[in-house]
Amino acid sequence: MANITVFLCRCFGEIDNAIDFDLLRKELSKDTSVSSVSIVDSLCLEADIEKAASQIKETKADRVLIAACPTLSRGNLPVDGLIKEGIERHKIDLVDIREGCAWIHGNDPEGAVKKAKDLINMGLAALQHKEASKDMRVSVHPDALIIGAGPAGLAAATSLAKTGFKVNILERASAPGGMLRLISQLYPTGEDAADKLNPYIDEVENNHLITFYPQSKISSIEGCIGNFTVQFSSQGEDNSIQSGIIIIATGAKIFFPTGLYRYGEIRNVITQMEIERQFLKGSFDAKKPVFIQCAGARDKERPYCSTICCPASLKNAMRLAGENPGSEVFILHRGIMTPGNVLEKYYRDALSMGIQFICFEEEKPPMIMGNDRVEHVEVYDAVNGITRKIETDLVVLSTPLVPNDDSVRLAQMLGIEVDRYGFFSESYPMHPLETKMDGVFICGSARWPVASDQAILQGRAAAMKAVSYLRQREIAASTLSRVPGPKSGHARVVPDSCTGCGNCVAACPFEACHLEKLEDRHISKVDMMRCKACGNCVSVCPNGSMQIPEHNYRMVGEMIKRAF
Amino acid sequence: MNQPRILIFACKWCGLIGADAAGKKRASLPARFRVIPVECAALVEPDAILRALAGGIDGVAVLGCHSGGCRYNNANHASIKRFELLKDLLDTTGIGGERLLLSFGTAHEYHQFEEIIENFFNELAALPPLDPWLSPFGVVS
Amino acid sequence: MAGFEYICNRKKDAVLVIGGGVAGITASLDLADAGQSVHLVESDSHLGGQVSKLDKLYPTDHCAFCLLWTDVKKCMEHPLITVHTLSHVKELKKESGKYSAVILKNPHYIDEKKCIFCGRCVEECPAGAIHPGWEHAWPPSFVIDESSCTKCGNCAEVCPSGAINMELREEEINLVVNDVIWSTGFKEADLRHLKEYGSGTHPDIMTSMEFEDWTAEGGINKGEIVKRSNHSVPQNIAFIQCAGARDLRMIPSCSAVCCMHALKQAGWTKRRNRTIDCYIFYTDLRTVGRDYYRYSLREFEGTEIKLIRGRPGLIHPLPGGDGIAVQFENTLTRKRELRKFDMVVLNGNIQPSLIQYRPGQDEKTAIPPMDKEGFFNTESDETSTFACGFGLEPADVAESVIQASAAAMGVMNKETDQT
Amino acid sequence: MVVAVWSGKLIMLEKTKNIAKQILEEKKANGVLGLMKNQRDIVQPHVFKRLPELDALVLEPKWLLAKLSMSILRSSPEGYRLAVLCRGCDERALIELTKRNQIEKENLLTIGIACSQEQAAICLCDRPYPAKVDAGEIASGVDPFQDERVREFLIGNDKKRMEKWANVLKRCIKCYGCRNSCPICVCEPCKLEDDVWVQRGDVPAEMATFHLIRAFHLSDTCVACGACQEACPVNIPLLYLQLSMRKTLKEKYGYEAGLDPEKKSPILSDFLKEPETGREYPEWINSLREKDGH
Repeated sequence: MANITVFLCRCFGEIDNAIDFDLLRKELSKDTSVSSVSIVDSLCLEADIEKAASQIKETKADRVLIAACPTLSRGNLPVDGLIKEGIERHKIDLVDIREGCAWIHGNDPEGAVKKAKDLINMGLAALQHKEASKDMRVSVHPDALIIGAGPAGLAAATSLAKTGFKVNILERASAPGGMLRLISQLYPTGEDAADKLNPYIDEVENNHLITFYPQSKISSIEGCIGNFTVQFSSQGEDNSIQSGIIIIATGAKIFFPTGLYRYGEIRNVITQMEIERQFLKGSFDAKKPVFIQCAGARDKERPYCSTICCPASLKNAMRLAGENPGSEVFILHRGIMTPGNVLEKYYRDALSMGIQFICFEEEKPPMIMGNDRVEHVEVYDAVNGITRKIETDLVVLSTPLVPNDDSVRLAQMLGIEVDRYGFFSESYPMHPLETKMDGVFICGSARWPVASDQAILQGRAAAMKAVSYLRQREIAASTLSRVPGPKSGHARVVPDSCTGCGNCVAACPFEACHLEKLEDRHISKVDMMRCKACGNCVSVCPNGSMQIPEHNYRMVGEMIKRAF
Repeated sequence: MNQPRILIFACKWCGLIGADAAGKKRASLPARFRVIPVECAALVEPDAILRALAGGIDGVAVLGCHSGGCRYNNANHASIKRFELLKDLLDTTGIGGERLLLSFGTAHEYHQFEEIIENFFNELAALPPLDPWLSPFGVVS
Repeated sequence: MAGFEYICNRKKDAVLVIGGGVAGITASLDLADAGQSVHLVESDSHLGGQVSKLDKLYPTDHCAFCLLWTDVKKCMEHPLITVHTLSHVKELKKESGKYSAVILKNPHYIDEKKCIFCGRCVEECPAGAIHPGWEHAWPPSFVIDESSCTKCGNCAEVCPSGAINMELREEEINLVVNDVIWSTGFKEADLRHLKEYGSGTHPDIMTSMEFEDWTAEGGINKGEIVKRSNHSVPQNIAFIQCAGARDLRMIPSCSAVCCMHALKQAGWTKRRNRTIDCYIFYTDLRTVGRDYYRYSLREFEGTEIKLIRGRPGLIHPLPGGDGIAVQFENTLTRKRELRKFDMVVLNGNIQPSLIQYRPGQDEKTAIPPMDKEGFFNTESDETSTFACGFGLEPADVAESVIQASAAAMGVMNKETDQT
Repeated sequence: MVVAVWSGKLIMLEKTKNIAKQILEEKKANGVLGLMKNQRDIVQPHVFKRLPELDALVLEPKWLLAKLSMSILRSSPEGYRLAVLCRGCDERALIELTKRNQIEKENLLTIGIACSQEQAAICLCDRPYPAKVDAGEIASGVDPFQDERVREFLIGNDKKRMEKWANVLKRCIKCYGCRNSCPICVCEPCKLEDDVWVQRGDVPAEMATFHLIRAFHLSDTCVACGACQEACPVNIPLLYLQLSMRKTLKEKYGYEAGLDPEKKSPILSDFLKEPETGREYPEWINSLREKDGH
């Protein structure tokens, strides 16, 4: 027989003003599962918690029911206090009779007493059926793995190495640098990309904590936070490393606007990347360049703004204007996207340099005129309401960044998600670098198109997020929670009754369930490190083989039966 | 006067916040509802709702977080289709899908909680009683 | 592995984080999770900053409090974070690589740890000076507004848990910290001296933060959209972008968040009341983040928000106080118009909250170098300043949070360098 | 006319026998599960292993073999392959069982036979043929919602329907025949035997739980074979309970149980991740009307 101690908190009269505690105590003492009922003044004060704890120890009560205010007020204080005193969490239950009863039904004392009695009854039922989930601890491999050696990846790697962690970097190309290697100068500082990159590359080469794997291709990723195992080949050699966390900094690729604005068909229609390549070789000769923004972006197919193309055009336009005195530079745009203080100033600089901006509409894109080379561009100037004919010798298309081809594959290996455009997506807006898989972080253009300085910032930020896990020797599954406090438990399979139907595997939003083949059938297994105890699997399990012990079906059923 | 009784499954991170706030504001609601806090709306088994209706509870409300606001990677939204089918079943049998209220992200303020519960009470009061469905031995009260 | 051990065992001098908004909270939590003790200073009574004053967040239309609340709670309960609310940094001096700080902590006359939120004090207060913090503030407790409190002591008498002590006085806390992270956030600039916006001339001409507060679901109007002048439903609302921003007279920079903010407000206005016509007067609709452009399309197409490219030249209350005249040129149709609006929301006039300070202006406070607009200038400072959030550059929640983590990483790396 | 029907049936039977023969000859399967008429004219399921046995093969009456094939396959040694003669509903049930990992796809062969128009009318079947038809003419489907008997139970105001159903379900003697005959019900133990969900010892069974939990559990797996109501000794029209749920799944989510072995049931996935983006919330959800989330 259960032996439950009930504490009724008066809350300095706030609760027993509306609820007759004597009546309640009388009713409760009839219940055979209740061993004692005590009325306390205020269970949230430390002294009272201690008193309660010693009383529990004296009476050797199995379980404790606290009827007080809800967790979101001060109800967590007695619960946490008792846990500190050594009472297990699943042996304590909290029933809210203040906000949910005394206060909300203050003008109906009869109803309030009835409700309080029912609520406490439900609490007693819950206590009798509550079980504790198992927890599990994983020892943390203190190395970090960074996929991609662009600015974001390099920043993350060097930050982590400086903090004292061993870092492995996998890079598809043969040298670090990513897209920064393809461009000459950075906006808005005008700094050489190489100058920005070199300190990082030096650090990668010289820091003994960083290992760089060029020309690598990942074949599989297994495991979970604390202990990922990655199989990959680098320079043709198969290899395998372990890591505690993974930072994805794979970047993005440039969209090639084949077919747009007669690109590929006519000479002198080039992309930003081509002009960058020219700049890397030296100066570039163009007297009347025309930049066209949003080539392939903000349209039906790619309905997003790629962030970096407007400032990049400003940069190249200013450079062309500066290097070719007397030249006339046009930027045809659909709204110049230069948010913030620095970029807005950059825009102003471009204006004062005499670069001409013409705003066009999506429906009326500029026309490239000319036979084998571009002669002029015809554009409807939306602000002035006239069609303008601009003579030109060079058309530069600003194309967006698009996700890498293998991003979906990588996402599947890691069990994370990509957004509708194909970039890796975060799972919760306040934590923009964290994915739905703990220990997998995203940064840089793999997450969303960003300029190199932002990518570096994100790389460092992702590294910071990683540190909090890497510094732990082991991680308990119950601490990997998305809510304040520890997880509410872990889903648990009853292997004898599991039919192996796979509903839980399909329904789990965190990919924590998988099927395991036994001799004659399949059964489901839950990976506790991934399970967040949302209970989706519980609701789709056809015969209740999947349960969250802290919220099992017996408890719910019994609570429902006692609700009125 | 029909005095309906309601069972509420409230997500701890949205609906329950509204319920608590309603208490803090001393909103005055009939004492004929009970709240069972759940981690996520996805944890509410449709069977539990049927269990409640069979036990003579007139209506069940599930209050969860709104789209994208779920702390469990949109687990709450997985439950929509389940409840949609359950409503069909309740409609078929004449119990009435109206007895199941699903609300996402609209109950996190005290007045919203109050409004939802008050409306639900009124709606349920207008429905025919569930008596024919309650088998003589199955009634729990 | 040396560094690894080092980090695990480090319990050295703390880091001071100034500003308890999203950026400050994130920076504190990141540092504390990495084993570093943190002092977090916030001038308001509760943590949360400007985000706690927002109703919804773009582009996911989350309730702002819901996102914030978890982290505020974690912050309040973290053993390595000491939170100083109602506090200011009075002195901050740099001495031999460290900072010595004096924090002026105003008294919380109501002890957060004891307040049971019963509200008896509110009933007894003759001056109406007691109110809860923000709607979902953590921990839930009442706050005494010192400016209207008469110090009568009635509240202390009725408080059942003895949480109120009117005898408390402000105290000074002396700290020695290794580093400082500035996450001071933004404030609204006063638009009154840009006469054309008519700010302050009519109750229905509001700034966007006022509008947010006025129409918030948890606010005084419970999410209803009504006029401030007579509580009737407006027929139309004009959202004026770049009010004071991208304007050399006031804020030369683009405030980066206001386009999306206006789209969000207009979208929610439409959602709550379809009959209200929403007009957004914009210069460039800057939608650069994930799903931002889509959000703008969706708000535009799905809810019939009218977008007008042009900045109004004059906003003036009509005689008799009924309505506001807005004169503008739609630069895409090149038509000049004069139109009557029931409400006008001015968007864009936000600037770093420390703009009136200047480095060196107050010798006792080592404010890092800033540019003319009040943004911290981290690059020029050799001793490396750590700043994040709107004080660093115009940033929305996601960017602020990233900057905060990056600043925390900066602190970590610097710490290691010294050893 | 009668002759034509007869000869049609004979051709179908011969065709089926030939296919079965071929399978056994080519050793594609170790046995063929079908119906056999024995010397005393009793029809019963039989695993045909030798060619001469096939003379006794018959196709009528409708007899669902899905669950039986599952037990045969489970108790057979590894590598045992079984060919099953199946009708539309039977094939769908087999697919559902494979989806739920009760049968291994590789061990199963199907010989699809189409049902006659009369059979379709009796079963109110909207798809009286398997996806893979080996023998028989495809009959056109019947819309169950047009049937008077069904309409009686689905039309009318709540109160009337409630009484109608309550009266029918009161007849229940809790024999569990509906569950046992269902080709998809494989759980052991079953929630219907747990007194948390269904009060034990009650006859008639607690209606709102016993019948509705059973019906709901089959919401996305029911192949509308009608085995439950055929098995019911007190004639409760149990199939009608499933119809509106099946309709919703088909119309809103384009899903029908047992059609596509690769397609997961929509009730397992996030509402926002439906293939058609921009899906509106159902009207009845009191919600912030997030149209498509992120």
